[in-house]
Amino acid sequence: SSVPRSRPPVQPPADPAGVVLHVGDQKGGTQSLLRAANLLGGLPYRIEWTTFSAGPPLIEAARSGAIDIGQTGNTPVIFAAAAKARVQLVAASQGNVVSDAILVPHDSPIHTVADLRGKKVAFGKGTSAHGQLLYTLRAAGLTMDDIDPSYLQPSDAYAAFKQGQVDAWATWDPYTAQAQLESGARVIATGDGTANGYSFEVASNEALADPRKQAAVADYLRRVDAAMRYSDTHRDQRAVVWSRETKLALPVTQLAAQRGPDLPVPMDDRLVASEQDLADAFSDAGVIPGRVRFADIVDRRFEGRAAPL
Amino acid sequence: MSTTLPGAPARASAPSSPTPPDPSSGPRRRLPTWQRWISPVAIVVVWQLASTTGLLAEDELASPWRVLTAAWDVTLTGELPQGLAVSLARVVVGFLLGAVVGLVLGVWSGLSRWGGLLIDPPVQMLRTLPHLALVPLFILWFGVQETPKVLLVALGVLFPIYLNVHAGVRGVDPKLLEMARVSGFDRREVIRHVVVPGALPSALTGLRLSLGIAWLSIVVAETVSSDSGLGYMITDAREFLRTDVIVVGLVVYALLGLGTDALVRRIERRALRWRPVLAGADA
Amino acid sequence: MSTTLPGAPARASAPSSPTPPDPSSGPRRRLPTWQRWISPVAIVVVWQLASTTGLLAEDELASPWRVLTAAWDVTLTGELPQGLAVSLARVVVGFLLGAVVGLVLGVWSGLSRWGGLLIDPPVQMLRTLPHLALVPLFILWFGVQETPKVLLVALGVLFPIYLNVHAGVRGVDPKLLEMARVSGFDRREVIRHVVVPGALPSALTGLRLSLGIAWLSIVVAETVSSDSGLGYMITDAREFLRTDVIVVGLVVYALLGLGTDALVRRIERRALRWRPVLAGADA
Amino acid sequence: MSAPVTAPARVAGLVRDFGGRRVLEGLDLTVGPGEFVALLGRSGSGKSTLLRVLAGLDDTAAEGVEGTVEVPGSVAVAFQEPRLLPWRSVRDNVLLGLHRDDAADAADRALAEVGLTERADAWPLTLSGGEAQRASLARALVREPDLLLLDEPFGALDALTRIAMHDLVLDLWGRHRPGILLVTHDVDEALALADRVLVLDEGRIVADHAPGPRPRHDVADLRSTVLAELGVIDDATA
Amino acid sequence: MSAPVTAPARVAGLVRDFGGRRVLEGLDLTVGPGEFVALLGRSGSGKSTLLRVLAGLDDTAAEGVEGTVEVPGSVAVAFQEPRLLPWRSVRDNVLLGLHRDDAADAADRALAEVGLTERADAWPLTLSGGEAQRASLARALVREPDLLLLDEPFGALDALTRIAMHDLVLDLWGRHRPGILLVTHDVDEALALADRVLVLDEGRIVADHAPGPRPRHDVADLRSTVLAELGVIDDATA
Ligand SMILES: Nc1ncnc2c1ncn2[C@@H]1O[C@H](COP(=O)(O)OP(=O)(O)OP(=O)(O)O)[C@@H](O)[C@H]1O
Ligand SMILES: Nc1ncnc2c1ncn2[C@@H]1O[C@H](COP(=O)(O)OP(=O)(O)OP(=O)(O)O)[C@@H](O)[C@H]1O
Ligand SMILES: [Mg+2]
Ligand SMILES: [Mg+2]
Repeated sequence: SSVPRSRPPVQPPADPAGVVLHVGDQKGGTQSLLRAANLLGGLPYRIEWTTFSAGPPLIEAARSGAIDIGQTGNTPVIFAAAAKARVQLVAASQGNVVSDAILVPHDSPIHTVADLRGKKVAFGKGTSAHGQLLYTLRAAGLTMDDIDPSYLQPSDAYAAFKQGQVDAWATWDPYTAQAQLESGARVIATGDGTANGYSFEVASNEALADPRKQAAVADYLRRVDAAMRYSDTHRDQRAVVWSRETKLALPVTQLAAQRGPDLPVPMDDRLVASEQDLADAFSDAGVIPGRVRFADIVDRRFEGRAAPL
Repeated sequence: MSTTLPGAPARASAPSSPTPPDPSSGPRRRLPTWQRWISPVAIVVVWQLASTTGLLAEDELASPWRVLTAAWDVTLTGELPQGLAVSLARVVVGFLLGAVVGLVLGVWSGLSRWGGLLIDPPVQMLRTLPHLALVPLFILWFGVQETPKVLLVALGVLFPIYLNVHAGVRGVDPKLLEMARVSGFDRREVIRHVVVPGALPSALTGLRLSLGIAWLSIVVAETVSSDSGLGYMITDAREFLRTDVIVVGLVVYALLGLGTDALVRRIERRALRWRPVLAGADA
Repeated sequence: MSTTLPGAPARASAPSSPTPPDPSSGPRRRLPTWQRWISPVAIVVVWQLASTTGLLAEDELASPWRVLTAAWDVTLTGELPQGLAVSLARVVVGFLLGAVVGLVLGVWSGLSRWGGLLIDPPVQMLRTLPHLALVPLFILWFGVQETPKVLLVALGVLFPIYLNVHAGVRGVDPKLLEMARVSGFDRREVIRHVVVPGALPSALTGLRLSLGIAWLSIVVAETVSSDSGLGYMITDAREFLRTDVIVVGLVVYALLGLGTDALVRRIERRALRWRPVLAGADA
Repeated sequence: MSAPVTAPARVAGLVRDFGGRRVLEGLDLTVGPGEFVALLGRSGSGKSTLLRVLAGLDDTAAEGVEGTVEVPGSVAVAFQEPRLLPWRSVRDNVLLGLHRDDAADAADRALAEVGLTERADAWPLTLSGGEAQRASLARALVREPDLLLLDEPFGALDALTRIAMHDLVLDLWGRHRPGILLVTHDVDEALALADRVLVLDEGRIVADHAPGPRPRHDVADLRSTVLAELGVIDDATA
Repeated sequence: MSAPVTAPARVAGLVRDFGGRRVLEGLDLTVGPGEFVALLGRSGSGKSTLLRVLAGLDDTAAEGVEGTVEVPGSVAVAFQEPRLLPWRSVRDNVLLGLHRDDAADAADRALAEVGLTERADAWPLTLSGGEAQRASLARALVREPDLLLLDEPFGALDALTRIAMHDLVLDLWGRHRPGILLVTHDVDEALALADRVLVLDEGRIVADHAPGPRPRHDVADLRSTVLAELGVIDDATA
């Protein structure tokens, strides 16, 4: 593989003109964000979008150089670090943590996190909900061993949740909003005070090794920054676009959008520590083998260059 | 002692043009029958009845009517027709690739002892590899564009074709192979006139299976970075819990299954028309 | 004019016990050959060489040696042996269910005209339904315990068995069916002695395919709320980007494929021992 | 077995049409109770076609078949090709479908009679042409039917074996008195064995001879007549 | 075609063993250039087995086969069963594998000669037994080989058709002078057609007769001799 193993050095400034930037995206993700903010015009390079269903396959693609950059949540990047994937985290953003919720059916006898003891809880293994559940349980003095985990991806989990096959479901928006609105699900805990709500831009080492692509990445990051801020101030518009792209009912996306979008944050020590803590929690839970040094894949060099447009 | 057969006309009158055989096997040959529609229609009717009477809750399975509406929606948005077109292109390319490779390998390993000894074991090993597990490796090796998708389809198609062709070739009547040998058939003629027609019924079963599997594979293949295609439409609907759209996808697949079947039946009817319809066949 | 045949001994000496046939078809019958190991071993050797020479980067495909180490790890943790055991149980139950249903439907629709007309179309429709899309519906209908998993396996197994049995039954020599009819065979005897053996080669191909598909289905099935099983091990490894464990899974699958194949070959050798080994067969 | 008072086979006005090709055109034939009928006819004249209809394999309900066919009793057929189940031993081929208490014994006896004891456990595909034909004959004879249809059952046999098989058929006939319809190309055979010798031509029975009481020593004239009906000028008389 | 100076078939010490069952035990046989040899023998005596070896279908390299087999020229075979490709028309069955410029014409001519012009476009499975046999014969004859192996090619034919086929074989033989090995059960046929009449028994050639120059009118004695060798007491002389 031509993908460099270690972090490529900072390249001399170059002209990104003519470069094709392969960007990985998820449905209703960055592309729609940029389009809504009208920031896709006048690019000196060309963007080729590739859509992924989730974070892990996006990282799979990034580490083989199949894509240059793409956004993913706070948990898949930990596995990327554990797998020593040839990628760098070049930017971070933080969203509301209210939507990272643990849900129960409206008529459930469960009211507090402590009530979850011995109960069947659905969540996707290795998703951000997994991490959030780890935290929430820990805060309530419980561990994973105290509950009966049912590993289900969101779609399957929702089906099982509606049929009463599981007692609780740890998930995120727009699923939280959908479950709340469609089946009256009750929130017994949110990520407030526990989850960190980070998302990361994951860049392939291969892209960073190319001066012109590096320049394109820098420019792209600037635009994403701006788009997030725009979407924060245009939440209704965001909900409409979101609904159109995911075919979720408008009220669902409106509820999700009102909780606030992701906003850029610096990758400071607090962020690294928080992620390291999450990684350790996964290590402790035996989900990943050994210890992970999260800082190894954090590449802060683009933050200075990602000045606002 | 010199006698002429009544049935043997003068030599000159023997037609020498190689016209296709049109044997008088009679008008008993079966046509596509409307009766084949009885059970599909019955299923839809029962389904609709169960839905209207509430026996089948709407959130367990959307009613045919609601599925029809959803189908209309995704048709209007262009999602379904475009998805079909995109997937079709991938399926066709992948299918051709896999079918050709499967056919060649199957004939080869079926015909020659060493071919069988060398080709068969790795194929038997590879054929159980799960697509879902191959996806990450395929991304690593072939990126995220069309190549891995087409290859996944090809891989899915290859094995049923291979296995059925191989078995068909092995099952070719050895008496006919012997006849071909002593009648001066060259290798090409043996394959074309003895092996291929002899293996055809089995190969057609392989074709049936593999056409089905081609469409199944595309669902997995389109989880690799795509934003269009029938498979994508289904995974996407699944992601966002649109049960009705999932069912639309399933119905489209069922129709594709029926279409495939009709196609293969056609080929079958043409290719096997030498089989006389005997009374015993319908015991 | 009354003559006795030299070959016909006195009546009394005719053995009347129905001993199994042991025909003198000669010692040419092929035994399991070591040659079948040539290509699998060659593949592993080339793979290891490509890895050691660096031609194949370690993170594109782990070397056989590293895969072995990873396999040892997951064996020590119990993940692999337990996973295999759990999956095996699911596969066996699902396989039996699917195979029996497929067999019965295949024989039925192959033998009777109405059976074919009524059974065949819905089966042709259902067989193209993608497992991945069925998962949410199966959860709705059958929950998240063992039932949906076993049913997904059964569904995967059903169709290759059905299609191959159906085709095999349809391909049974009608002359033999006629013979059975005029020789007083009852329906059970016709099925047992004419239809089943006649359809067997094709059915065995179906068996091969379906055993493979059973293992493929378990990967999808075990995405439904499971925390053990071979399929789970693979999806889990994928989730955590553990390429080496994925490859361990793939290798286990390949071995399962070889094992399955060896099993079916055994059955085949026994069941088809009436086929004389003729010279023409190895052209 | 029904009492042999009704004719085991009666056919009237039988027409068999293969998509425009008329093979049988209003054929009439009765095989009386216990009667041994030989059927001669040119290759392709429709002998096997007639036997198929009598065996109930071509239904008069089916397209292309017309006429009256009455076969009230049980039937056994030795087809023109042996039609052995390749996956069952020779013995099983004789045995299967035989629902009698002494089926196994009867099968072994029949195999001994056709000289196949030694090959009883062989797979049919390893038999020689004549051996297969004898196995098929044994299968038909052991069934002791009301109507026995034999389609060139001795065609692949050498002179000696053929004589032994003649004896076998005559023996069975003497014991059970089935109606027998024997298709053969050997005029001598027909004249030696049968009560009546029929010639099928152009879709109809065109000649019906009774060779007279047995043992028959002088049938030379009749032989010439039949050969002439088959289109051959007999050297011996010519 | 090779010049007919070397024997088209020579076999010495041929042993054929089917897993312990010895069918041929040191058989010697030479078919001279342009020689017409008839082979008689009881059912199961190994005639077809011998033909298979001569046709190169049972390699002497294979297990169970021993001895010297020399067949230098081209061979054509009419097997005991017709072995027609069921998925090709009758014409194609004669035609395929025939690599000659006038192959199509030759095939049609051959079909006309065996009386199958009318059925040339039919599927083989719709042929009558005798028609299929004639198609198979036409396929062998049209190849004009150096060695022609005919395994009971007239067994399913009526007297008239049989005579016509005799003429056909003699005609081809006269024109191209192949070596011919004809397996038959009909002693008269063997005596009428062949230069030499052989009897195969217990795995060896036990008798070798030359009926003398043609046309042959009085072969009655030889006929009785051969029949006796086959185990039959001839009625005519007895
Ligand atoms: N593959 C085989 N395995 C075992 N025995 C065999 C095999 N082929 C032939 N035989 C036996 O060898 C003997 C000779 O067979 P062959 O076919 O040569 O007889 P044949 O002289 O042609 O007889 P027929 O006149 O009946 O055709 C027979 O007893 C037959 O059963
Ligand atoms: N299924 C069919 N379709 C078309 N033609 C057929 C079919 N079956 C038989 N025939 C034709 O009908 C005619 C009579 O066939 P049949 O088998 O009855 O002849 P046969 O008298 O038994 O001849 P043989 O002595 O050669 O066996 C033949 O010309 C044959 O080609
Ligand atoms: Mg006939
Ligand atoms: Mg023979």
